[in-house]
Amino acid sequence: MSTKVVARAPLTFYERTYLPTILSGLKVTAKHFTDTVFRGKTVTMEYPEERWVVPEGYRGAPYLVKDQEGAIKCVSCQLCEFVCPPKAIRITPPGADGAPADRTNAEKMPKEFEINMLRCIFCGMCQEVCPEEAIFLQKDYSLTGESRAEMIFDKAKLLKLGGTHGGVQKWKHKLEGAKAQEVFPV
Amino acid sequence: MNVGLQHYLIVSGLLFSIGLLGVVIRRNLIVIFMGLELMLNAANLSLVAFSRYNSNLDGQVMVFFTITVAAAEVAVGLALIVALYRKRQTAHVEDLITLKF
Amino acid sequence: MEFLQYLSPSTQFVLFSALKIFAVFGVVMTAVAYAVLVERKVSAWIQNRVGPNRTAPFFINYLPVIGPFLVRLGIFQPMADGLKFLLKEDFTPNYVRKVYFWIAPAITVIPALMTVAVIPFGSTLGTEKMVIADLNVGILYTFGIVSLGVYGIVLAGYGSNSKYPFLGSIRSSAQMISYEIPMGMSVIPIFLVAGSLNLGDIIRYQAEHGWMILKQPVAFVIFLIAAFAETNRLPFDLPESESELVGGYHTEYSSMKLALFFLGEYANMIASSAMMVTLFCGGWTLPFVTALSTPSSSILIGLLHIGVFFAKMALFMILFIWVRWMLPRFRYDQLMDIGWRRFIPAALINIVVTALVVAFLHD
Amino acid sequence: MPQFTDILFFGLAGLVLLFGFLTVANPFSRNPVTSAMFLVLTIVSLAGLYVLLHAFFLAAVQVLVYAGAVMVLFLFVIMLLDLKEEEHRRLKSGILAVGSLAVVAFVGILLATLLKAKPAASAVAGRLVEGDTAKLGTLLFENWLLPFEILSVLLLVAMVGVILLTKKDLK
Repeated sequence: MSTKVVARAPLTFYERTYLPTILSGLKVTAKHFTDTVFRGKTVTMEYPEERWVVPEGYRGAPYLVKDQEGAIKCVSCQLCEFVCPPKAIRITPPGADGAPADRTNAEKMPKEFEINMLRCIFCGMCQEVCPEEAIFLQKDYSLTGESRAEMIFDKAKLLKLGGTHGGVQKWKHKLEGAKAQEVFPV
Repeated sequence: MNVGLQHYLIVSGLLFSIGLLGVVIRRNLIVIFMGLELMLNAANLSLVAFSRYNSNLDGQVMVFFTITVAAAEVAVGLALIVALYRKRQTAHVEDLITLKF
Repeated sequence: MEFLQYLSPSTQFVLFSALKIFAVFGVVMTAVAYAVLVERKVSAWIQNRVGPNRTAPFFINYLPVIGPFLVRLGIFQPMADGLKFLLKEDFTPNYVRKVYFWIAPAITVIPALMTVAVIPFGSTLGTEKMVIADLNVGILYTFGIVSLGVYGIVLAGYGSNSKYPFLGSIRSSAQMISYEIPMGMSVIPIFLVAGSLNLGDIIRYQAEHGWMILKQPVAFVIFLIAAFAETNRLPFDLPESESELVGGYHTEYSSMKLALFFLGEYANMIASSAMMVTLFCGGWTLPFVTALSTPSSSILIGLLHIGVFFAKMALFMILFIWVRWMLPRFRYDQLMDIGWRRFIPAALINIVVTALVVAFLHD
Repeated sequence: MPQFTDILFFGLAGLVLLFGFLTVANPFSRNPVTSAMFLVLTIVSLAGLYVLLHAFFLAAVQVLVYAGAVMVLFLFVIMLLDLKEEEHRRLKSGILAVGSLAVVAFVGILLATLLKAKPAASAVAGRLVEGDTAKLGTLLFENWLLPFEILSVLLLVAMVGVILLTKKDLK
């Protein structure tokens, strides 16, 4: 038997006058009213002044990061460009005679790195796939602009917004390990 | 020129004729009904005017009664029209030519 | 003010009437705008929110402390709201019946504003009575005009030519007609007691014999609840119940036409608040203070009377707004049940009892 | 110089007749709702004429009962019956001609009679009565008590009748 018959007690005369409901309604509303007006208990966050504390694991806009030494981590492998579901990332490799990477143990760095924030779906796949931990989803949440062109973030802007991100310095440790073994990998 | 009883009576008569015109030329039951209302109102106007110019409030009491009766009449009449419409899907006098339902 | 004495009485009458009409119109319009603000603020407070607190004209930055405080209260919000309504796109769907669609909002507003004409909002200012039209059948006039307010809503539903507005308008007009009857019946005992249909006389009676709310509590309760139903406020806002009828009769409206519906609703609230103050709460008088309960030729006292009236009216307005958050919406059958099977008999019994008491005391 | 009330009379009388005409024979629209709305306007203008005749109570009752209740009932029925067909039907010119002729003849007789009749000598300003609520009420409950009571029974009968008529099945 899955149904259950709920016994509904007939309302008393006092209840049928709607008075108890009205009074309890008055009590609840008056309590909230005094709480708000006299004790300043609001649930509202007044946005531009107060900012939301973003929880851990929030997936905001992906930005490029630098390592502790201020070098660009991205090595222009184009994995993120390849994996990006909405094709929001476009990487221009440096080419044969492009500028070399600005850190040791890296072959190259991207000549141009663009993310179209209007296409980006903040899925985090680029972060997942990046072998260099060079791109991270940050905690930005109010990403707006006045034109489409403005919303295509280029390398300089992405690096500026991304800041530095320590993380594991893969190649550095690899280098140290290799030096310790006296086998030079690269 | 002073407005007197005669002026009111002329207005009342003309209004009555307009109501009559509606009853005669329109074929929709509801509009015919509105014509009847106009005629009742015309009668009311002349009653009020008589009452005013003969210094006798009885005319106004009469109008009070007329308004009440008209309200009752409209309620019953419209109920009849609704009942008719349910049976025949029409409120047009030309479609109501049978003697029996 | 010397030149006023050289004018003929009829010219003076026209002049003063026009002045009063403009003043009352201006006050009602402003009151409507600020009633919307109060509604938003009180709603916000009851829901632990802040409410409108941003809108500010550019010059407010130059005021040191008071400026930000006023902005926080949202004093300038009504202007922004009004401007927004004026500037929004006025969209007319192509399937509507244009004429009715266009005149319906106007028809809603006009009766609401006309009812205010007979309400004595103060005693006298100088020698001038503070009422636009001191009619002998004041209350009957009000009920007559209020009953015309149904047309705006019926025509809005008919003119919109679509389902939800039509259902909303049918509900609303049935509701308004139903509640007019107990409303009209509830005030009859007051005339029995006061012995006049003139609102000024009723206030005078209350100044001498105490407020009607104490003598006729049943009538007051019926009138109050019927007023909620007449103005389509919660808990009786079935015509526009957004969860079932999308928006009722204003579904198809936008921009200034929608604003006119709101204006009509709030003007109706103001009119019924004023009516309740006049009929039940002594109008512009205050008990226990002789200076405030008798007309006087002093301008200051006259202004005080007007102030007292508006303060009482504001209390009723806040009640209207407060109840919106206190009670859930009634079902349609419950609404009709309360109107026809509770209030009409109650009002009838009240009339009979009052008539008996009055007749007994009279002899 | 005509008095202010006279100007009001002619204005209101003109409005009454114009709206009345548009109720029954609107050349632009044969929509019953339009007719009903013009009937409302006619009634309200008539209330204005009552005010000119100092019948304030009746003017208020006229607006309250006719415009406020009766006409809303009309509108309800029109809207619920869905009378779209009415707008497409053609008026038969024969009926139109004969009807108009009859009405014009009627108007002729009426006007001839009214213009011939001399208004009574009592119809002068000065002794005119006011349509005061208290006086009307006294009259209603003293001289006209029996018709008043009969009327209330009539209303009751009408109420019962209407409910019976509009019920879907009478079981």
